[in-house]
Amino acid sequence: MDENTPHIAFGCAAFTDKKLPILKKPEFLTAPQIELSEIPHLGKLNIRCDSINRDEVSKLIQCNLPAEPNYMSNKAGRFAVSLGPDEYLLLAEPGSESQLEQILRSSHLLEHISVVNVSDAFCAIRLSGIKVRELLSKGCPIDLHPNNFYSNRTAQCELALANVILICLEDNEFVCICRTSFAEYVLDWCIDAGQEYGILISKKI
Amino acid sequence: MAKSDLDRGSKAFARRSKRYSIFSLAKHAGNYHQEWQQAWRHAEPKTTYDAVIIGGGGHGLATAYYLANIYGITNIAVIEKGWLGGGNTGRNTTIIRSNYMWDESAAIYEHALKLWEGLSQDLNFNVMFSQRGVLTLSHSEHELKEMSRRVHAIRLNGIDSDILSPAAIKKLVPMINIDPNIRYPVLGGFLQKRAGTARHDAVAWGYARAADDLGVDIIQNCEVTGLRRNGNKITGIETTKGDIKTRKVGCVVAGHSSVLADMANIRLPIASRPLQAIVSEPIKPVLDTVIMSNAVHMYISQSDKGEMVLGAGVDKYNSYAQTGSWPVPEHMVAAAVDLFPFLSQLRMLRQWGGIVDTCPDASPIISKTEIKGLYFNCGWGTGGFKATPGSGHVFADLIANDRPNTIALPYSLKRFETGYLIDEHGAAGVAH
Amino acid sequence: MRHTQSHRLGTNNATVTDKQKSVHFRFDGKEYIGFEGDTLASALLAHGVHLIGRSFKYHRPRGIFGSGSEEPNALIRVIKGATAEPNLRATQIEIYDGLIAESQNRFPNLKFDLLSVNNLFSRFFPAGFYYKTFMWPSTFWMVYEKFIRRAAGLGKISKRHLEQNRYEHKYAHCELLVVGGGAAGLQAAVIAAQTGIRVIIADEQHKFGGWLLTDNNFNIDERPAINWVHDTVKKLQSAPNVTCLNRTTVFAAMDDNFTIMAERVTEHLANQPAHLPKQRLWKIRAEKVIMATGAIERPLVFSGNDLPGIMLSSAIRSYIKRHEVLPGTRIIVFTNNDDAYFTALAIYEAGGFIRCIIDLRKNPKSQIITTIRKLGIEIKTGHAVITAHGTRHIASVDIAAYDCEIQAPISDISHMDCNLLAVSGGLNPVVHLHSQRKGKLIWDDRTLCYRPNNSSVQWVSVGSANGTFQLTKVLNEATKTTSIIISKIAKHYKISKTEETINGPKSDDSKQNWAPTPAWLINSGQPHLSEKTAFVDFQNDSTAADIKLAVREGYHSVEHLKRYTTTGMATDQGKTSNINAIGILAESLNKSVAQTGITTFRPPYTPTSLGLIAGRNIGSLFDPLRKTRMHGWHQSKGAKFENVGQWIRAWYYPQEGEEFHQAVNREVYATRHYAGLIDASTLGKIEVKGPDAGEFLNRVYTNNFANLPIGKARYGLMLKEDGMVFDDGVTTRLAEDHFFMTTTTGGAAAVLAWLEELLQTEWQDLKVYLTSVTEQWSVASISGPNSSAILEACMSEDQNITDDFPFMTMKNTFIAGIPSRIFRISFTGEMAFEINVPARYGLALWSHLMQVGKEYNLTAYGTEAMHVLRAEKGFIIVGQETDGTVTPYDLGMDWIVSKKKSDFIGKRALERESMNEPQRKQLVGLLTTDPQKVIPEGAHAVLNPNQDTPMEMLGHVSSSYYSPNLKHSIAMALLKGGFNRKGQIVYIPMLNGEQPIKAKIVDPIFFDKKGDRLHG
Amino acid sequence: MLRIKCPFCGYRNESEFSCGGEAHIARPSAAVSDKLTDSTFSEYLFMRENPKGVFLERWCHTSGCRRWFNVARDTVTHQIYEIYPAGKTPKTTIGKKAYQVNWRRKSKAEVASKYLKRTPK
Repeated sequence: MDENTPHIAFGCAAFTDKKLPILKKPEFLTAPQIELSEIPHLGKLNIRCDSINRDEVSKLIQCNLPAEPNYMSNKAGRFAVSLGPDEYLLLAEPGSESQLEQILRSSHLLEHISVVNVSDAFCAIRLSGIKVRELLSKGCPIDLHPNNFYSNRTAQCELALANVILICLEDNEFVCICRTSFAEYVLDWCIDAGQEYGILISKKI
Repeated sequence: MAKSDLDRGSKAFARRSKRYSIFSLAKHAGNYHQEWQQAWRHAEPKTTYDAVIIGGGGHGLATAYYLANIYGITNIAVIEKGWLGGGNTGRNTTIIRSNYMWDESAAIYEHALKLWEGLSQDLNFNVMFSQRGVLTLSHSEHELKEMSRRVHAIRLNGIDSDILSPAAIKKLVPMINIDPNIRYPVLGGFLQKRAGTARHDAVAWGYARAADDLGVDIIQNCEVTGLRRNGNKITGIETTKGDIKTRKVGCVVAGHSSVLADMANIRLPIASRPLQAIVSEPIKPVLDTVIMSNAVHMYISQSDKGEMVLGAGVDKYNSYAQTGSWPVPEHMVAAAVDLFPFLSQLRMLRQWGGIVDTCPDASPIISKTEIKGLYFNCGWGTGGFKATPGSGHVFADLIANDRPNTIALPYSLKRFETGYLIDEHGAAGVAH
Repeated sequence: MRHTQSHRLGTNNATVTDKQKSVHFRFDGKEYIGFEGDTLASALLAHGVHLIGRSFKYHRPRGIFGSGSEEPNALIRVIKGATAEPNLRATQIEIYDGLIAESQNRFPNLKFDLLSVNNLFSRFFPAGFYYKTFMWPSTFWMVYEKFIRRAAGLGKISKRHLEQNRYEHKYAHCELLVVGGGAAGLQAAVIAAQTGIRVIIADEQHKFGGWLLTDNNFNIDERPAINWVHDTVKKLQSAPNVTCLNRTTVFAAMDDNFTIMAERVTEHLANQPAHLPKQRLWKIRAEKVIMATGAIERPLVFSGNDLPGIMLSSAIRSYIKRHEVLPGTRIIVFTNNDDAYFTALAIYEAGGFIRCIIDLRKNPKSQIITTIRKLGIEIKTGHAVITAHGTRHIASVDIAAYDCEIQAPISDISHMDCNLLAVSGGLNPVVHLHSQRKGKLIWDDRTLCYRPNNSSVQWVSVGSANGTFQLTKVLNEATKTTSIIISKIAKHYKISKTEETINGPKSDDSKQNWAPTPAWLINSGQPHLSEKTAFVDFQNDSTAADIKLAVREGYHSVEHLKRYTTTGMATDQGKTSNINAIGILAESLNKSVAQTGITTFRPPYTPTSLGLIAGRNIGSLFDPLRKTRMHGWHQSKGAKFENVGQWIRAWYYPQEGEEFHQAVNREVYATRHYAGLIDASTLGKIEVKGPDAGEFLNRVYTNNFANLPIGKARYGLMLKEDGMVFDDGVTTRLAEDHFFMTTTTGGAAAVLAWLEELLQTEWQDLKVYLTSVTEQWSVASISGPNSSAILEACMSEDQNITDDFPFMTMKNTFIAGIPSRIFRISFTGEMAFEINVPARYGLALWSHLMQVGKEYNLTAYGTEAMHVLRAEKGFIIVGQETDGTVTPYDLGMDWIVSKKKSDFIGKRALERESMNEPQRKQLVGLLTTDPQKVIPEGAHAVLNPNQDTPMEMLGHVSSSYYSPNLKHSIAMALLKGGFNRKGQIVYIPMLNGEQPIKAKIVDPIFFDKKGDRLHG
Repeated sequence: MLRIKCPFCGYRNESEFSCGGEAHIARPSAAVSDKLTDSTFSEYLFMRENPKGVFLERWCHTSGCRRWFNVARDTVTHQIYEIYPAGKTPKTTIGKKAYQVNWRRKSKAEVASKYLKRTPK
């Protein structure tokens, strides 16, 4: 049976009544300065393990679990985000999560670690464009200055009234991960806050 | 008991010359108001009193007044570390109501409300008790059920309360937004018509003036630095203006109860938290009722001066700073603008915070302590102002007779041992 | 053009107004012309319009008094479409084409205001008069109040108003925030900017420069000050590390330099671009803050000092220099300090005629005074204005020699006519932000003002905000202070150059001896006559007489004074009145001003838009609304929804023409007789993993979980430490060290937080990991006789689902090819299966089940039917049968409280005196004698319905429904000593006056007591 | 709005945190609390230190890493003197003093539960 793909958009069935793409921009602008889209079905694993097992787990998933807070390591399309002293979020290519889960579950480490598939519990939203930092700063209290929040920096923080995991890919490219049931809110908020700069909500990825 | 005593009215201002009235006003106008007497004497402490009340806020002054007026104990001092009514009395949002769910709460708040209804005349000081009604909104099916439970209990307790439909609410409060499609739509509400507001400063001043007339010494700018005890008995207090001998000490120091308890080495189940409020610039009347909403954590009324007065729940951490944290007013304003869109034309004039002493069960403590002659009246949380006369009266009764009357009994410190709590959390929400 | 700009100067060097561009606007219905850069005040003054409002209490005529946010009088209403903003200051509104402004608090019009009769009776309205009367008859206050309320209040709002504007919020971070763009602020910012740290500089006005825009005849580094301003601003604007914000008011300074400011982005424009906000709220976290907020001149207090045509000396100078408007022709200057002489000079240079300068000081000496003397302007030293006369505008003044020591006139009074009076009582540093941060203030007896003690490491005040008024000193102070601050944070921010510069640029400002003479109140011969027209707080009409009355009546504390007379409580928060009031209070108490003290300033510095504060957090963005993956389907089937916490859930699915109860009855009936399907996705779900998982659950649930076999599920009850029921749910053991916990929808977040708290703070020795998976799984729960048949029809392999699938176990399998976790548990008492699938398949699963279920009469049911179904079985709902005051014993659930376990949360509390007291409220069932009569939920039960109030209540009805299966109304209630009352009759009084409902207390299980139906 | 340094995430706004009230309240397990009088037990359950001055309290970075930690904060000035791990005692002089002067250090409930902590599960 197929996944109900039309309903995956931004993690929320209700979103289907919003027709994509959505473009909001001031007349004088020729092109929107912010683009927003979902990264559908991105594999997400919540990994709990203390520092002793970090290296072994890293080997098994072929991606280093970052030792430092607020950082992300990435290798071959896999991203490991640090969430806490003993907690990580592994982002992997769609579909690979169950296999990774198996690898870890079958490892002898299992009794010392916890690995939970949260692919459907969270929604990954990509934000790009020259005004992205401006947009985020309307609802995100952390210091987003390029000197503080640059490529591979991550933060768990507030975005307006939602809690999100913010990831900086490139200077003007971010990934915002939120609980699926908050995705519609985050989206509506971005559409409203983005009008000032011109924002395009697209399906393409 | 209590009520019948009270019905005899006030013994204050036997001498007509001191009474306030339209005539006295006219007479004094004749000589350019040069002859008005002091509202109360600026007394210096004597060495001995029959009883000392620590705390010159509404509750403390009321206690002194009733001790003098009903129990004939006039050799009393009220000790205030700053200026009269400088604590929560002068910082609250002046809401007065008695529509509480539990019997124990209904009893004390209704006792207070009955006293409010004659207070201006008792004190010969217009406290501007305005029975404009308090309307509490419901925004979900669950809240409607809670409301039904409360209203049934309130009515069977003999207290007025009516359930209103959204349409009826719109009629009563034309400026409210009852659009069913907003995030927290107004699904209904209940109204206590006898509830309302009063002029907070006037309450402190009125009680002070009346108590003073009955012989009570009111001592400002005098801080209590220690409590004197002989074994298990209170023998006096130490202050910045010298020591005072007394056998009975009543502590009514909202915002500092734990500090005083520490002096007596007593434990209280209290956390002192900031409670914030804001007012807008004054405008011509647009809102004649007090509106409260627990779901969105906001309440609003319009003062006689024309200011819109807004408040919310307490801040989340202990503080004695009398300032609050910005997210609270920001949220309360958003909630208010959502329910009353016209507000977005207005501007915030003042933001401030008070210190409220909160109990685990959101109900106050009116209690003897293990130390004979030491009494505490505290823990009113966000709901103290409305109780002022009732609290003052039952506390006076406790101090005079050294035993709690039926209204005060449930509010003993003991309840935190036995577990007979009066949990107003579920029932009260924003407990103003 | 009917209205000529009679008072506009011919010259062309205004520092703000641009005479090339004219602007049309309306005030009180009349058309006027001004220039770009004008404020409404300067533009009206250009036409000789002074009278602009009526006062709060006595409705006295009032004119423009100041030139900025200190303005107490010129409050007006600006109308834009359906919006009307009351109480805006004419001195701050920039005019634009089509601006429509109205005066306030007058009826029928400004020139003739009916309520000005109050003025005649002012004698009967002294401070606090309302405390002394309106008390008889006792019930009449509400009547009096109606009139008092109507008379009070300033502006009117538009009741048709619907917000059209956008308001933005923005977080910002910087190493240095400079508040104020005057000489001190600009210099501080420029010094800091060189080091490369992030600097934000904000100024309230639309042009940077502060008082240099007015005192532009000074030189800085041998160039006109104004050029220095232009160059400095250019430098700052071109620096990448500096954010320059004009039209931006810093209104709140809070803990750890969290500083909030309001930027007026487009409200000064005739047509606002749709994509831009009207205002933007900046929430700044600054490492350090420099408060260069300047100073405000205070008036002198004498009889009639509130007449239109009497203005602050500094304001007049500003109108001349910034807008080239000279608001009078025959001018008198009244001062106790040097600053007013610069106004005199400005007036002279503008070709104005100065009748004379009246200086309270006996024989003041300074360069500027000499200059003025040389110009042949008459100076009367040791003199005072005793009274000002005029009806709607100042016409003349009484002057006499005056002795500030004995505070009395010492000569006969002479009369002098004029149409403009400039008053100057000294300067008040703007210490509001410092005071908001709980910074202490020091009274300076030489400069007669309160200034900050500057003892904080987080912020510092410089320039006139710090009581430093001489320009060269100001520039030096700003330079030195800034470089010190930077050197302090240098290490942390790897700052390049940090040598301490001591001296700023030189200026030729000649305000050497800044020492005003104290004169808080100018006494006439007969104080009782003069003092009641000697105004201290103009807006609230509080006078010297009011203050003295307050003192007489014992309101000695400065806070009592403020509250009794309302001095300083108006919309200007006493910017011009506070210090004069304190001065008069101090004199009446024979204390020094320092001893008298000062009230603390509260945010905001100036009134701040509520629309701005709300920002975009209103409407649908007020609070996130959480929906399940099946929400779309529910919607398409016309479901009605209810909010449960942040979630929105299907409540019931009305069919064509069905009422609420009909729909619910149908859903309940169908579920019992065929099958029903409910969306249970919102239930909280937590993965509990780790070697100590079993032990952990043992400690948080009242019953035993350590011994739960793998693959089995168990219902658990959670208490808080006080023994009260906190949450419940079914938890299943997936592996030795792995559990899957479910919680209530409303409790999910609280439970996870509580469990994490215990693990991290209380039981750090336990090896357990918790992960919320609430949204990972979509849940469809199917119950009823046909449920197993429907499932089988969905299963690929053809097998009987009920085989080897006993009650309270779980299975991993595929349904319609979807990987599923199926739990055989039941909240309805029917055979039921809770199907969990990865959320992405949620809707697919649901649609498929409904599709296949058609021929089995599968009916979708909502939360209401679910409530009825569980009530028929006597199952509790946490939050409905419980309210934080209910123990497991009260619910009759002793069976779930383990006696064996050594410990669990709440165990000890359950043993307290009150917990086993027989008169506690206990859960029972109620059957109404009239089976059709449904008791309203929340109603209370009594034994005797005819007793008087307050009634003896047994307790309340927690759940009540009509059971279509029993054809009988059923209810649950929590009643005092309920367990021992089974069989008793109780009465439930109605609110609507109907007869009390009669009911019998019974066991709360109404349907299938044995529970056979679970097994089909 | 306080600025709190989360031991893991670094400086964040107070709004991202929740406050858990008084720190260092040892929980007497039933084994111990059974022996405690209701009165002594209520010291654990309800009685709270509420100082006007330095307060040792628990905070959780709710909107971030969800980790609990302890803070020594002045309830009058809001100045934060020390941030230290949950389950540990303060290191700074100010923090240590606040820890020692707390009446709870003499409370039967705490003494008893301290004893239990050492006994094996």
